[in-house]
Amino acid sequence: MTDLLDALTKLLLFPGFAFLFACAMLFAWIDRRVIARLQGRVGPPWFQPLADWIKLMAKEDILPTGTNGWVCAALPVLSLAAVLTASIYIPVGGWIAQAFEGDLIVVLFLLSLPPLAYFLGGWATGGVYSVIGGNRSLLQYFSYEVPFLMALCSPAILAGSWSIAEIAARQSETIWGVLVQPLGFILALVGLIGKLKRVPFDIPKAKSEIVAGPLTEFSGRKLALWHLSIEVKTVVGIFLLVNAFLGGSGVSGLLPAPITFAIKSLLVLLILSVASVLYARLRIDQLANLGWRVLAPLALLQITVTVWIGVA
Amino acid sequence: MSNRMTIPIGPQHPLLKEPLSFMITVEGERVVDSTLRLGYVHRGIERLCQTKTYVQNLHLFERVCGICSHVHTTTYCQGVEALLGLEVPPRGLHLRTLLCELERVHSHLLWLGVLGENIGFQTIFMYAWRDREIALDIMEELSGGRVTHSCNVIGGVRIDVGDAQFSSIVSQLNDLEQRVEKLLDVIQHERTLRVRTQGIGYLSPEKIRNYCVVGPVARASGVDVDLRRDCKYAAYGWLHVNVALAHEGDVWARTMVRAREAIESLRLCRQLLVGLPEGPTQVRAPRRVPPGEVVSRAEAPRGELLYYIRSDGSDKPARVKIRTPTLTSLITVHDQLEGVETADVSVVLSGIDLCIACADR
Amino acid sequence: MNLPRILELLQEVLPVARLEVQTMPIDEHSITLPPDNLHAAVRALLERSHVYHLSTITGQDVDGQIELLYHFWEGGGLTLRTSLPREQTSVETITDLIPGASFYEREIAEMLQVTFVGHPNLQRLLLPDDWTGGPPLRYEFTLPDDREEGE
Amino acid sequence: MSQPWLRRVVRWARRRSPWVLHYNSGGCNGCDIEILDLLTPRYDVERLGILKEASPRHADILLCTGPVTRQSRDRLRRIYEQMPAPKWVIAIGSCACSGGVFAGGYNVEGGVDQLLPVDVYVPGCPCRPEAMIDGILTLLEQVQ
Repeated sequence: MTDLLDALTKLLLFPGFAFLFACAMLFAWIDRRVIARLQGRVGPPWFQPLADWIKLMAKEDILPTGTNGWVCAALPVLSLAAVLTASIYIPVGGWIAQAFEGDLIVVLFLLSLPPLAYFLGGWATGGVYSVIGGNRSLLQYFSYEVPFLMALCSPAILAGSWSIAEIAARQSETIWGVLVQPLGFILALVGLIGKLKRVPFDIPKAKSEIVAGPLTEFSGRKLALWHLSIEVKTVVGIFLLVNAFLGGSGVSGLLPAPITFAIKSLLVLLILSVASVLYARLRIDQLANLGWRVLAPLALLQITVTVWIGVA
Repeated sequence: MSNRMTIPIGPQHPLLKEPLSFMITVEGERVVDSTLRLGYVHRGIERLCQTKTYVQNLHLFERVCGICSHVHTTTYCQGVEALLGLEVPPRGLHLRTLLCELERVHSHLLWLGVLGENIGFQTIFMYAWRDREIALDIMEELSGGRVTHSCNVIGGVRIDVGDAQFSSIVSQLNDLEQRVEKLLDVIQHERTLRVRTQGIGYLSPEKIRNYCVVGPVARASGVDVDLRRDCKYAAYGWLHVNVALAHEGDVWARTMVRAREAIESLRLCRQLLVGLPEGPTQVRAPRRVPPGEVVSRAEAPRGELLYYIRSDGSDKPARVKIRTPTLTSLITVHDQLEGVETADVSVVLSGIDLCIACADR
Repeated sequence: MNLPRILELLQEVLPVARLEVQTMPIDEHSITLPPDNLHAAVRALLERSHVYHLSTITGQDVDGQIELLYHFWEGGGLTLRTSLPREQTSVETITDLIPGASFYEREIAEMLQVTFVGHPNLQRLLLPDDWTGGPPLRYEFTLPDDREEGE
Repeated sequence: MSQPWLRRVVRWARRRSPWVLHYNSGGCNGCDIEILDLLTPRYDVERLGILKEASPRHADILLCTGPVTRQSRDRLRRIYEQMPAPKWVIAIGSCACSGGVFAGGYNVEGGVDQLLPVDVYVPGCPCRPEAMIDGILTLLEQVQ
């Protein structure tokens, strides 16, 4: 009975949904605030993402006639569920809900589900902008997904295990992944920006070309779930990167584990925000070129080097 | 998916501040054909002005377009003053030209911000518009209005610059010049902006000649046409205007031409302020205009602006024809969009600095 | 823009005995032509003189006739003026010589009901599709509440 | 939505995050550039939670500028109907309030209130950004 209760608290409360929801709201606020400050603006108050979410939940929910209500309702829930289940396997500040050998692969698979739901969302609503947004999210999917996966395999190979907790622990003893494979960290960051559709790669929801891409026709509760799934994905993506490259919440002597983990994840979030202020949006073919001509070869080189070191 | 699809850049679209219906037929990601429908902002100004007196029309022609409102009233007043045979005192001409140049700076910075936002570069939008606020402050200090200034009256200008204002305007001008120079530097060395705008929307000099294109779009393709130097209206007789030219003819060249023009305008503003002659700023004008016709031209931020005014001796104009520069660049959009990616449609549309309120009248 | 050269050039093309030239304020010269050899005049201007820039075409309904003014610009202003009868007002288009004139001709076509023979797509430019009020710039068109304003 | 505390929370959220959509139905773009000015560093409405949205589906408040011309009349109507409830309309500038200087033109229908239920009128030609912020805030006070 107690382990059921324990599992429930782990699932619902701490490294589970409540904590992630709060983290998502906090990270979204920090992100918007940093972008605003860099652009010389004041930026929203701390409760802004929460207010936006509640308002959207209370708004009327319209769908164009002829769209399948069930599919449009299921897609945001699917995308949110995929991201939340991915968060179970990621250790947060020393606490780990579930860990088994090979959970890195499960997490990577779960994190790649939302773009598909995003694409289906575009096709389900059927508007001109949504369909084009959906096509673009698929086109973009291939150009950043492969480098992202390869970049995350290299720390696993280095640490000799496919469990994130193992990788983090191994790295905190020896040296951090980012020092050994700086290239891998950069590739993972670029892949994450693509996965989260942040500014340099926000082609599917390009505001000035196709209004809001697949999300143009969504409103009310469904839109709230879509935004929540993107924000939670940001949090989960950052936690994944921190564990895979920055040694996770390893004991580094002076500070307790959760504080170091928080600092590292805020650092990664800062890098993401600054990146989205500095660059203009790329075109879809430029992104494909970047993805296949630059990112993928680098990732391959990265893997061969680590395998060579591993063998030697 | 090489099926043919038409995308509506409809009247309500984040890309456009104003309604313009644009249907683009796309094959895959490539634009194949585009059709344009104006008329959403057509208020019938040319018919409306026949029912108002010359003085009331000042108020009306200032609102043909909110961004270049001063240049419209300048051209209109010039025409009526030519009909009346009035001689505007030099101080009035200098102040009129000062506001024309300030409006050019504010219009080009506004355009730079809108281009930045349309290619997804939010920061340029914020920086350009933050610096533009200084230009609006100067104009507000001069005339009391941020966007429409209603400074021009038939016979001169109703505002004047006191000594206190003089020094504060000059200091604000210096501050604005440094910021615009820094902005120009950021644009020139910013890779992603260059990548997104280079080689897009190319217009050859022959096309510019055939479509009679004017303004920065023409100057970016090497066609050297600038009414401030050729026509010497208002106080441009006292000034030497060196015209910013480029030869690549694409959106990148237009960005450069507009940025350099903004800096040139600031230099002209300072020259006007320093050389401000003494004397009155306006001359009394009678209510009735003797019968006659006049064609008056000026260089608006987007190019050559033409007012044809015919008076039949009463206190209301018999006919006023307004030709705004945006109409000429709208004709070329169809050619510019041939074979362009859908993502670049927003770059092409913002490259020609659309002002639909001007085009529709 | 040397006016004599242009006048002599137009003289050859046009059958009219003597061309009347008016000077209008702000450096503008206007030449009156009969409507049917307007196309020839514009062709001559384009081919044998440096004038190429058509600023705009002004259409107006003045003392019983529809008058078209073609404003050119080359260092100074040059206007070709023709007047057409009010009933079947039609004139040859010049979009084959100057493609830039297509929008101006479309606007005059809907504002003054002038048919431009040979225009590629003479559709509505500014007026809405469901416009039934007749050409707005014609003399007989009255504004919805055309009370004498401006007192 | 029956419990009073939930209604209060929702009202708080609606007042804190008004998403805005802008449509110009024929004006001289003086008010439009002032609306865009709201987003820039000097006025920065994001600190009030105001975001400029692109699609009518995501917006709460419709800022309309310009006198309603005949051609953009049904388009304005359609945009209003596409917006999910609860929605509000603010008429920005004297053209939107009453047709302004273009009233009487043959292609102009007059103010926006002939077409849509307008909640707040913001006069001025063009109205200053401060006046717009004040208009939005007065609207937010009445939001339930």
